[in-house]
Amino acid sequence: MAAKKTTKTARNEPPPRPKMRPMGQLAPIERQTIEKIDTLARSAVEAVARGENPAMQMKMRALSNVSFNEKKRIIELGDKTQSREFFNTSMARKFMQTFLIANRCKELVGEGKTVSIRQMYYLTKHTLKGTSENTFEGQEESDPIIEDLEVTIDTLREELHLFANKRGLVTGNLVVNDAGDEIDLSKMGRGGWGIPSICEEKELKFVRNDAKFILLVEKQAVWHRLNEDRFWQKQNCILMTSEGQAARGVRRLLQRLSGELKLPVYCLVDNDPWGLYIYSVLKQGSINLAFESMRLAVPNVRFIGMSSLDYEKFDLPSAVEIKLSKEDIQRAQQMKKYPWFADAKWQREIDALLKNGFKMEVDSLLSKSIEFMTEEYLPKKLRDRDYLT
Amino acid sequence: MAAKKTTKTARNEPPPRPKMRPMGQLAPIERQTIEKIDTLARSAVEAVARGENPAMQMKMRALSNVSFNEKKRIIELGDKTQSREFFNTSMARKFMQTFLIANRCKELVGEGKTVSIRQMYYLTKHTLKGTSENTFEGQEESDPIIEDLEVTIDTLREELHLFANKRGLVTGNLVVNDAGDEIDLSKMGRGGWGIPSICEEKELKFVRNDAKFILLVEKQAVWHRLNEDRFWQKQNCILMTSEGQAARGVRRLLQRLSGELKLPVYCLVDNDPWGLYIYSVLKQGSINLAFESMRLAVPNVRFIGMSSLDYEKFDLPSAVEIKLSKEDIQRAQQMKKYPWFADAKWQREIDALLKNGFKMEVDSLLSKSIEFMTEEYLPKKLRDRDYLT
Amino acid sequence: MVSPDLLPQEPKEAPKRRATAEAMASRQREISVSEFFTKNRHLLGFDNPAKALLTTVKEAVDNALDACEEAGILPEIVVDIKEVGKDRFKVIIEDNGPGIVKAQMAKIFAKLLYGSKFHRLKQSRGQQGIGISAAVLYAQLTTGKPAIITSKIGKGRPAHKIGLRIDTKSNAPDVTSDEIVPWDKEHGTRIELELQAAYRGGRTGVDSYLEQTVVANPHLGLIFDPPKGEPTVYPRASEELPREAKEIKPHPHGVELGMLQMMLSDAPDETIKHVLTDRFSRVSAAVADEICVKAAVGPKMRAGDVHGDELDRLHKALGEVKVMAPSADCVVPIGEDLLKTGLRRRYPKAEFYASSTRPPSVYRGNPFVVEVGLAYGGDMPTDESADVMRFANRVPLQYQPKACAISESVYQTNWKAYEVSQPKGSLPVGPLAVVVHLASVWVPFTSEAKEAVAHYDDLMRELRLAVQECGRKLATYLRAQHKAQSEQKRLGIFQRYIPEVAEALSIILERDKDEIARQFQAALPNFVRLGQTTEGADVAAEEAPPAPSMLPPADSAAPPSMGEPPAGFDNDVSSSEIPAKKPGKSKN
Amino acid sequence: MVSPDLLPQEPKEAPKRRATAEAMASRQREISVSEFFTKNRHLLGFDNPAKALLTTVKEAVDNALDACEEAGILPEIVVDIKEVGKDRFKVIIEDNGPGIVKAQMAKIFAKLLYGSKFHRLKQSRGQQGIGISAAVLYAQLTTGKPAIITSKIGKGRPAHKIGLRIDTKSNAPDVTSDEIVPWDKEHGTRIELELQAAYRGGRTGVDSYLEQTVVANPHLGLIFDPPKGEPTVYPRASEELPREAKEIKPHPHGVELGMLQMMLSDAPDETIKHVLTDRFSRVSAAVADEICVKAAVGPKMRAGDVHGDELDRLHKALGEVKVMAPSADCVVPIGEDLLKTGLRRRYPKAEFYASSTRPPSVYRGNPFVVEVGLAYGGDMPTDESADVMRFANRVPLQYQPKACAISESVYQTNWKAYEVSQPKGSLPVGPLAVVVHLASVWVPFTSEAKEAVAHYDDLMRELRLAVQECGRKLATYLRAQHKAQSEQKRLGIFQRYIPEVAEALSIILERDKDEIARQFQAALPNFVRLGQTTEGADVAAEEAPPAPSMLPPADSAAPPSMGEPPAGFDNDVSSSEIPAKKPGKSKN
Repeated sequence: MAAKKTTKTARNEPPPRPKMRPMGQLAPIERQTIEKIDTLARSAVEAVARGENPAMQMKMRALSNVSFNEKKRIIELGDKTQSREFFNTSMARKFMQTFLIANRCKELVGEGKTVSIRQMYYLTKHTLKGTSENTFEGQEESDPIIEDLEVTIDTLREELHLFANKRGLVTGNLVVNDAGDEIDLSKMGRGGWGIPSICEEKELKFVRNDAKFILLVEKQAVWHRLNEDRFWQKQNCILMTSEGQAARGVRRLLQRLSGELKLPVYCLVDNDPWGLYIYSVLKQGSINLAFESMRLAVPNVRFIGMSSLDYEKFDLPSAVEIKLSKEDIQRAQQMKKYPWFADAKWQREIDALLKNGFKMEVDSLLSKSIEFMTEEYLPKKLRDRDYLT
Repeated sequence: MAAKKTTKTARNEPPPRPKMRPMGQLAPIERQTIEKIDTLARSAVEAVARGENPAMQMKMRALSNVSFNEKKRIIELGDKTQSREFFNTSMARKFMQTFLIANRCKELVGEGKTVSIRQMYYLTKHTLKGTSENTFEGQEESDPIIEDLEVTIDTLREELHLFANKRGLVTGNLVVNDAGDEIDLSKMGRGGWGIPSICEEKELKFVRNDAKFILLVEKQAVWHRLNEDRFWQKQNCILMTSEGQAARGVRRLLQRLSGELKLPVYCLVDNDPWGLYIYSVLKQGSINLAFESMRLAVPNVRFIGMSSLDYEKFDLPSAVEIKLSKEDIQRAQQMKKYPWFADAKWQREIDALLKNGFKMEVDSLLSKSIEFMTEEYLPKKLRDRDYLT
Repeated sequence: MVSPDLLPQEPKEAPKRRATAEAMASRQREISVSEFFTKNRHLLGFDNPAKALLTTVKEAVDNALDACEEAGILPEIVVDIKEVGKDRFKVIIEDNGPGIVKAQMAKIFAKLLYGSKFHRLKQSRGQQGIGISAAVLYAQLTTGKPAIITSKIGKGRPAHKIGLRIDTKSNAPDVTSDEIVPWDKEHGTRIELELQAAYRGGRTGVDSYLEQTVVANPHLGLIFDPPKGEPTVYPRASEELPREAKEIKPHPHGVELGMLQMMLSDAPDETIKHVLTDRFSRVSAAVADEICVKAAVGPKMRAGDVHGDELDRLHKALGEVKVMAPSADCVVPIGEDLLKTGLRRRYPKAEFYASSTRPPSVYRGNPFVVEVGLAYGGDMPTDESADVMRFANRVPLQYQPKACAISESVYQTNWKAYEVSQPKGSLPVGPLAVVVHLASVWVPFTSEAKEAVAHYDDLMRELRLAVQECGRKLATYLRAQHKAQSEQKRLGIFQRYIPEVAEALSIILERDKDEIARQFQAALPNFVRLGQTTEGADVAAEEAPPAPSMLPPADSAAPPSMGEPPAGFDNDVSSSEIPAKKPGKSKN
Repeated sequence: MVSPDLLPQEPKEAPKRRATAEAMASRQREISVSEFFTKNRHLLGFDNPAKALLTTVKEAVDNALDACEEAGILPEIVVDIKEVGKDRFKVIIEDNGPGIVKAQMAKIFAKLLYGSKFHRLKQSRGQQGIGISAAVLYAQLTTGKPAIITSKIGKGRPAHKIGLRIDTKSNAPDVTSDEIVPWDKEHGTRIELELQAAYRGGRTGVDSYLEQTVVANPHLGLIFDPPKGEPTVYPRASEELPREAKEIKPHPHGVELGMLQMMLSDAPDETIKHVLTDRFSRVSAAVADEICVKAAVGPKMRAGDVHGDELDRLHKALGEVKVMAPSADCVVPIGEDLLKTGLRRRYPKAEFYASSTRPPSVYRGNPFVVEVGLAYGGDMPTDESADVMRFANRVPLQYQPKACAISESVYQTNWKAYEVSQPKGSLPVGPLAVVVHLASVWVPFTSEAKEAVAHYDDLMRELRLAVQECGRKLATYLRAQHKAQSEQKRLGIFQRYIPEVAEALSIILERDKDEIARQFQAALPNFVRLGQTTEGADVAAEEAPPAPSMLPPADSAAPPSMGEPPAGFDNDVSSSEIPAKKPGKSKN
């Protein structure tokens, strides 16, 4: 093994120069991103040429620099910045890593390719010459550097041509064009269209819309039930599932649909603190992606259920009850303190959960009957405008 | 709460009779399933009318009744059966549960609806009159009963109109018709079509195929990379991802594509014991779903990579290495003993993994270059017929 | 041995000599045993204020019990503890024992190393002749107060009340007051001490000591008046005094070399053979000859001439020769009935009591008896570990349960076989109290602090067998209980599920639900013995004796074979017997 | 008190009386202290064969050290242990002490409770006058062999060699042989014992005891010849005898009531005032008057008349009156230099040694001194917990480390502040040995088994301060080490990353890679002091004394403020400072 390793190390030649498309062929947003990277690099080279310590400024992503903007109703980063210098023992490695990533991102944009953040890790990982040290020792080292680059040059991850694993399906009365293919989301059978990781305008365009609203359900099985019952057809809507906590693609797509097509968005999650959390992240963003809330949050999303009050309202059988765990209770109590749940109607909702002492899954609506959710629960909620925001 | 509970219990009235479609409107397979359920029920009622102990026979799903069929090259159940009686204290509850599920399955088939196994749990859960005992105390109680029913009346879960969560995406030169919608899988943009949980002939039909083979990749990000590079177009194939261990829908779809369209299937997984396991389940089924191998296994699936030998063959940099964990090593050593890996070529493959002392992810092929996988690795492998079966 | 030459040379400049051997010799002097224990009171169980209180009560109560039993009197004891100041307690223990003759009173209570039990080989509670006078010493040391002793030896005799201090320099009693007082008691002794102490509850407290003492001494009537709260009265539960333990001579097995040497030098002019037959138990003339042959010493050799190798050989031969075990009448068990009586007194609300006394057995020449009692059910908590009480010669062992063979015999027993739940390797959990008593002239403790019994094979076997015997009695009782309930339960199960099954079948088959339910009800009597009531199951639970041949091998910790499960229970091959090995990451 | 009437009535049929009080009185007899300890040898540290061996060696070595120091002789001791049979060992300890005059030899070694140290208040190792004769008794009991003692008190004087046994019935020596032998030693004593024992290694073994003794006694030359393997020679590391400890009188604070009572009754005809000034230390006439006023007793009262409440009040007043602490010359620390010398002997390959001796302090009237030494680096394991040695009056404490205030002072110290890693709440981990010595006339042990030191505030504070003082010395040394290495390391980091950065930048900007790299290299000297070599960092690590005012508050367990980090280190706000609260189920 040892002998083999040596051979391998010698192989780590610098990668070939990227096959860039000519700048003219690039979309404006792509040109912008490349220019931002170039500027960052140029400023480093110029500083060092003057004998100065090359440095880059970036907004701090620490909890202390995150706050809820009451006016915009999103969670966003504050103005505190930090400096990353090369000639500083505790920063040199990260400085180096930032430019390895920046270099590869420029290449991706230039070539018009996208990779996952894990693939980016492999793209930039190699062994430093003459040492056993790697440029990155694990993806947990490269992921934060990607986020650093995003805040440093103020770009979205998607604009750097990076994606996280996608998740989520959509059907409904909408026709889109994605990467040149025209796709009629009302003709997706039972499978639905997989929501891409990157839902920027450049690739994904809305061709024709007949839907009046969007229904996002947390759970795939619930989506399946609704899709099978052609709920989107009967109610004339777009039906999405986030399959759990919403991935960036789902969030961005929702934001665009809500903004560009002026469609109201309804969200159906389990009646538990986790469901409230999923709704909350959709609505005002999350603490650790605070720097991207502007591009991901959907502040006017409506919480249609399941509400703790539904138990009485819909006369649900006791078989739907799942006892709250100690953790659930703690979590709900924490949530009561969140500024975005300060409103009396939200306080009443969370108090009802705690008072019930149990949580409920959307699936449990089936204990009334197979069609109950499709034919009674949702239509009544929509008719009565029975939702929270 | 106590007062409320009492009210709730009183509400547990028997559900309304199902709105069955007339038998004439049912597909033959649906009629068959309903007849099987009726026969099971009838035999119980007749036995008890004679004063006998009503009983049902089912194949044992215990490990001791599972074996590898060398000829068919699948894992299958043996012939040992067990009897489930009503008048037996330790079986009465399960006997009761089996008929609760059977009843609801007949309803689903009759109405032409499908539900998830969790939804089935809620459909059949209620509190026994005058007690605090529920018909099912948790999904862990209802899931095995569903499997019991499958083996008892020899049906597939899908034929009972039950689905597990779906997973998996597909694109490529294939047109299908699903639930009446015609879907061109070569026009899916970057999103792909979500593979339904249930891929039986009744719902999903193959309309037109131009592809020459199927490539199934374990990882979604790899599928994305290949889809973005239009690999399926260049190579004229169908491109699928199982997003991890393959769900039933993916397995059934693969089996049908392979059988009905006579297409070879290639499988690309990470180079580690888990990857081998994913391949192995695709190929000959798993121990705990042994009773369904006939309908799910794809015995002629080809293992195209990543092979431990690829490290030398493709001159990969050392940065791709991830040290094998103790668990990996134990697992690989176990796998060497599986009868379906007894062949010398498989032994060599697993030995190479152990000798390397490291595993590799498919993503790590990007450390050569972004396009390496699309333009060099896979084309060369396909050209050289460099695969294992 | 290495020569000291290896050490470096003497330093050039030797340090100044300070004291000479002569000067140092002049400072040597004798130390009295009281002075010694004053400085080292922890050696006698007075480590800290809490333990000091326990030790004081224990010494007095054990002495009172021993005295009563020796005199053949059913003991009645009053223990009274009053808090008289910060960290100060007055302890009064009064018994109805034979009393102490005036001339001995001072020495017994105020001279360390004085007593009647030290030189005898006999099962008794006290041994040392030091405990109670150590308590007097401790009281004096911490409060300066003399002990007050009152004693009367019979009807019409005077009751003497004396104040006592110990002159520590001479280890002699100092009588500070002496009077005759009226006492309506026929006979008895009362001791009052004032000491610095702390009153604590829990396993190692005075309450626990007394509660347990009452279990192992059903013939004891006890009143306990604690510092706070109401007095507890334990009326006598048995009118029967324990049989008097016989005093025995040392047994040849297990005698130490130094002991043998002393026995020989005590009778220097006798022959070896005579010493062996006269001063050991179970050594006949023939056995003595055999010993001498093995040791290659002449049987007529003068005992006083045995030294060096001869002594070694003689010691070795004594350990190897085959001799009968000593007579078991030196050991006095509590007995099965009285053990249950004791348990009833401690756990009056339990629903079941059982006990087992094993036949006498021998460990290294020492006869011993193990007995086990248990109480089950009633108001005992169902979700806590069983209460285990350990006794050696009727004295509770309160410390070091983890290191003790007795505890081990309880948690090594497979209680699941006796229908009691038990976490792996732990005590059983349930409404259960277990008493284990080991009676022996010589109890093998792990350390000589006498807190835990050592793990010797012979002993462990008997302990295990006794626990198992008692466990089986419990199992028989519990199974009879279960069986009586089981037919009723079977009926309940079927009746609960019939409506559900009937409804499902009726919907599937589109037939009348009530008709199907009726058919199920009609079939029911074919499978449940409805006629048999559950009340008749009268099992004399405590009586079911297993044939001795059914005992499991002593060395095996495995549960005894319990035979077939009782009729009326079904065996089902679990239909959800899925292999444990699941594929991992994803579950469909 | 509850009346015994509450007890049930006497049974109709009273049990047969067995023995009367008179009969029982006739069996009472005195027990000799030797008989008592024969039966209860665990009380003296002879619980089991392994501990018996340790106790035997310890008693002999401690006695030899005390005798040498009292006589002003630099001790040379040979310890020789031979295995002479199954579980049988011969133990020989020979010293060069002052010897013992012939007349005292027998009593010192073969009479329990006889000695010179018991009645004195003076810092010494032995105290009881019982240890060595207990060893003789144990040897005799287990092997029957007499002890052989050889002693010579000076040049030209005869060396007496006697065989000794103890007559346990009378606790008197029995001389079995007596001869004059040639001995080339000028003076000294040698004891040979044969006993049943077990030889064990580890923390509580003889090896460990001797290794530690050598650390705390640098003036001791020791040869240890173990049963197996080569002898170990510890040459004397210091030619300096410890200062002789002064004997003191009891201090008024902390005297027990019983002790006071005895002191008064020892001089019944003197006045209270006279007893106070004459028999206590630091009690002047004025202080004595103050005590009497506080106690409301006349200073001229006869000591013999003080009883009851007066005694109580006097005792209380003694504890409350303000008096000077006793003179510190009764306490003899090892001293900073000698402590390091001792450590060097035990850990000759360590790279750094430090020590701190605190000034004397007072606990409940008892002066004490804490000192701490440490050795770091070299061949000590880097991934194990530090070796902690605890000493009280130069005697190693080998049992109960967890319960000991000394261990606690070590693990409560924040060693991370001193550049040594430390798992939370544990001992530091690294190539480190820590010695803590507590010297006092009266060491407050947790139990009187003298195994662990109690957690008193005054003591804990001094212990912590001493450990911290020593820790800071280590930190200063380690930081100097780190600093010397750091500039070199900085340079290495930058040079390693420049090619990578240059390549990335060159591709992004499509410029020449080598040119960019050259510019980085050119800028490098502006940020690294390349000229400064790492060798010059000569820090006298052991000398850096913190100003006393910098000490952290004694009660705080927080690390001392260490000031700013050394120059050359950068502080970075971690750029990956993501909040710990992650959203849970899914991660994008």
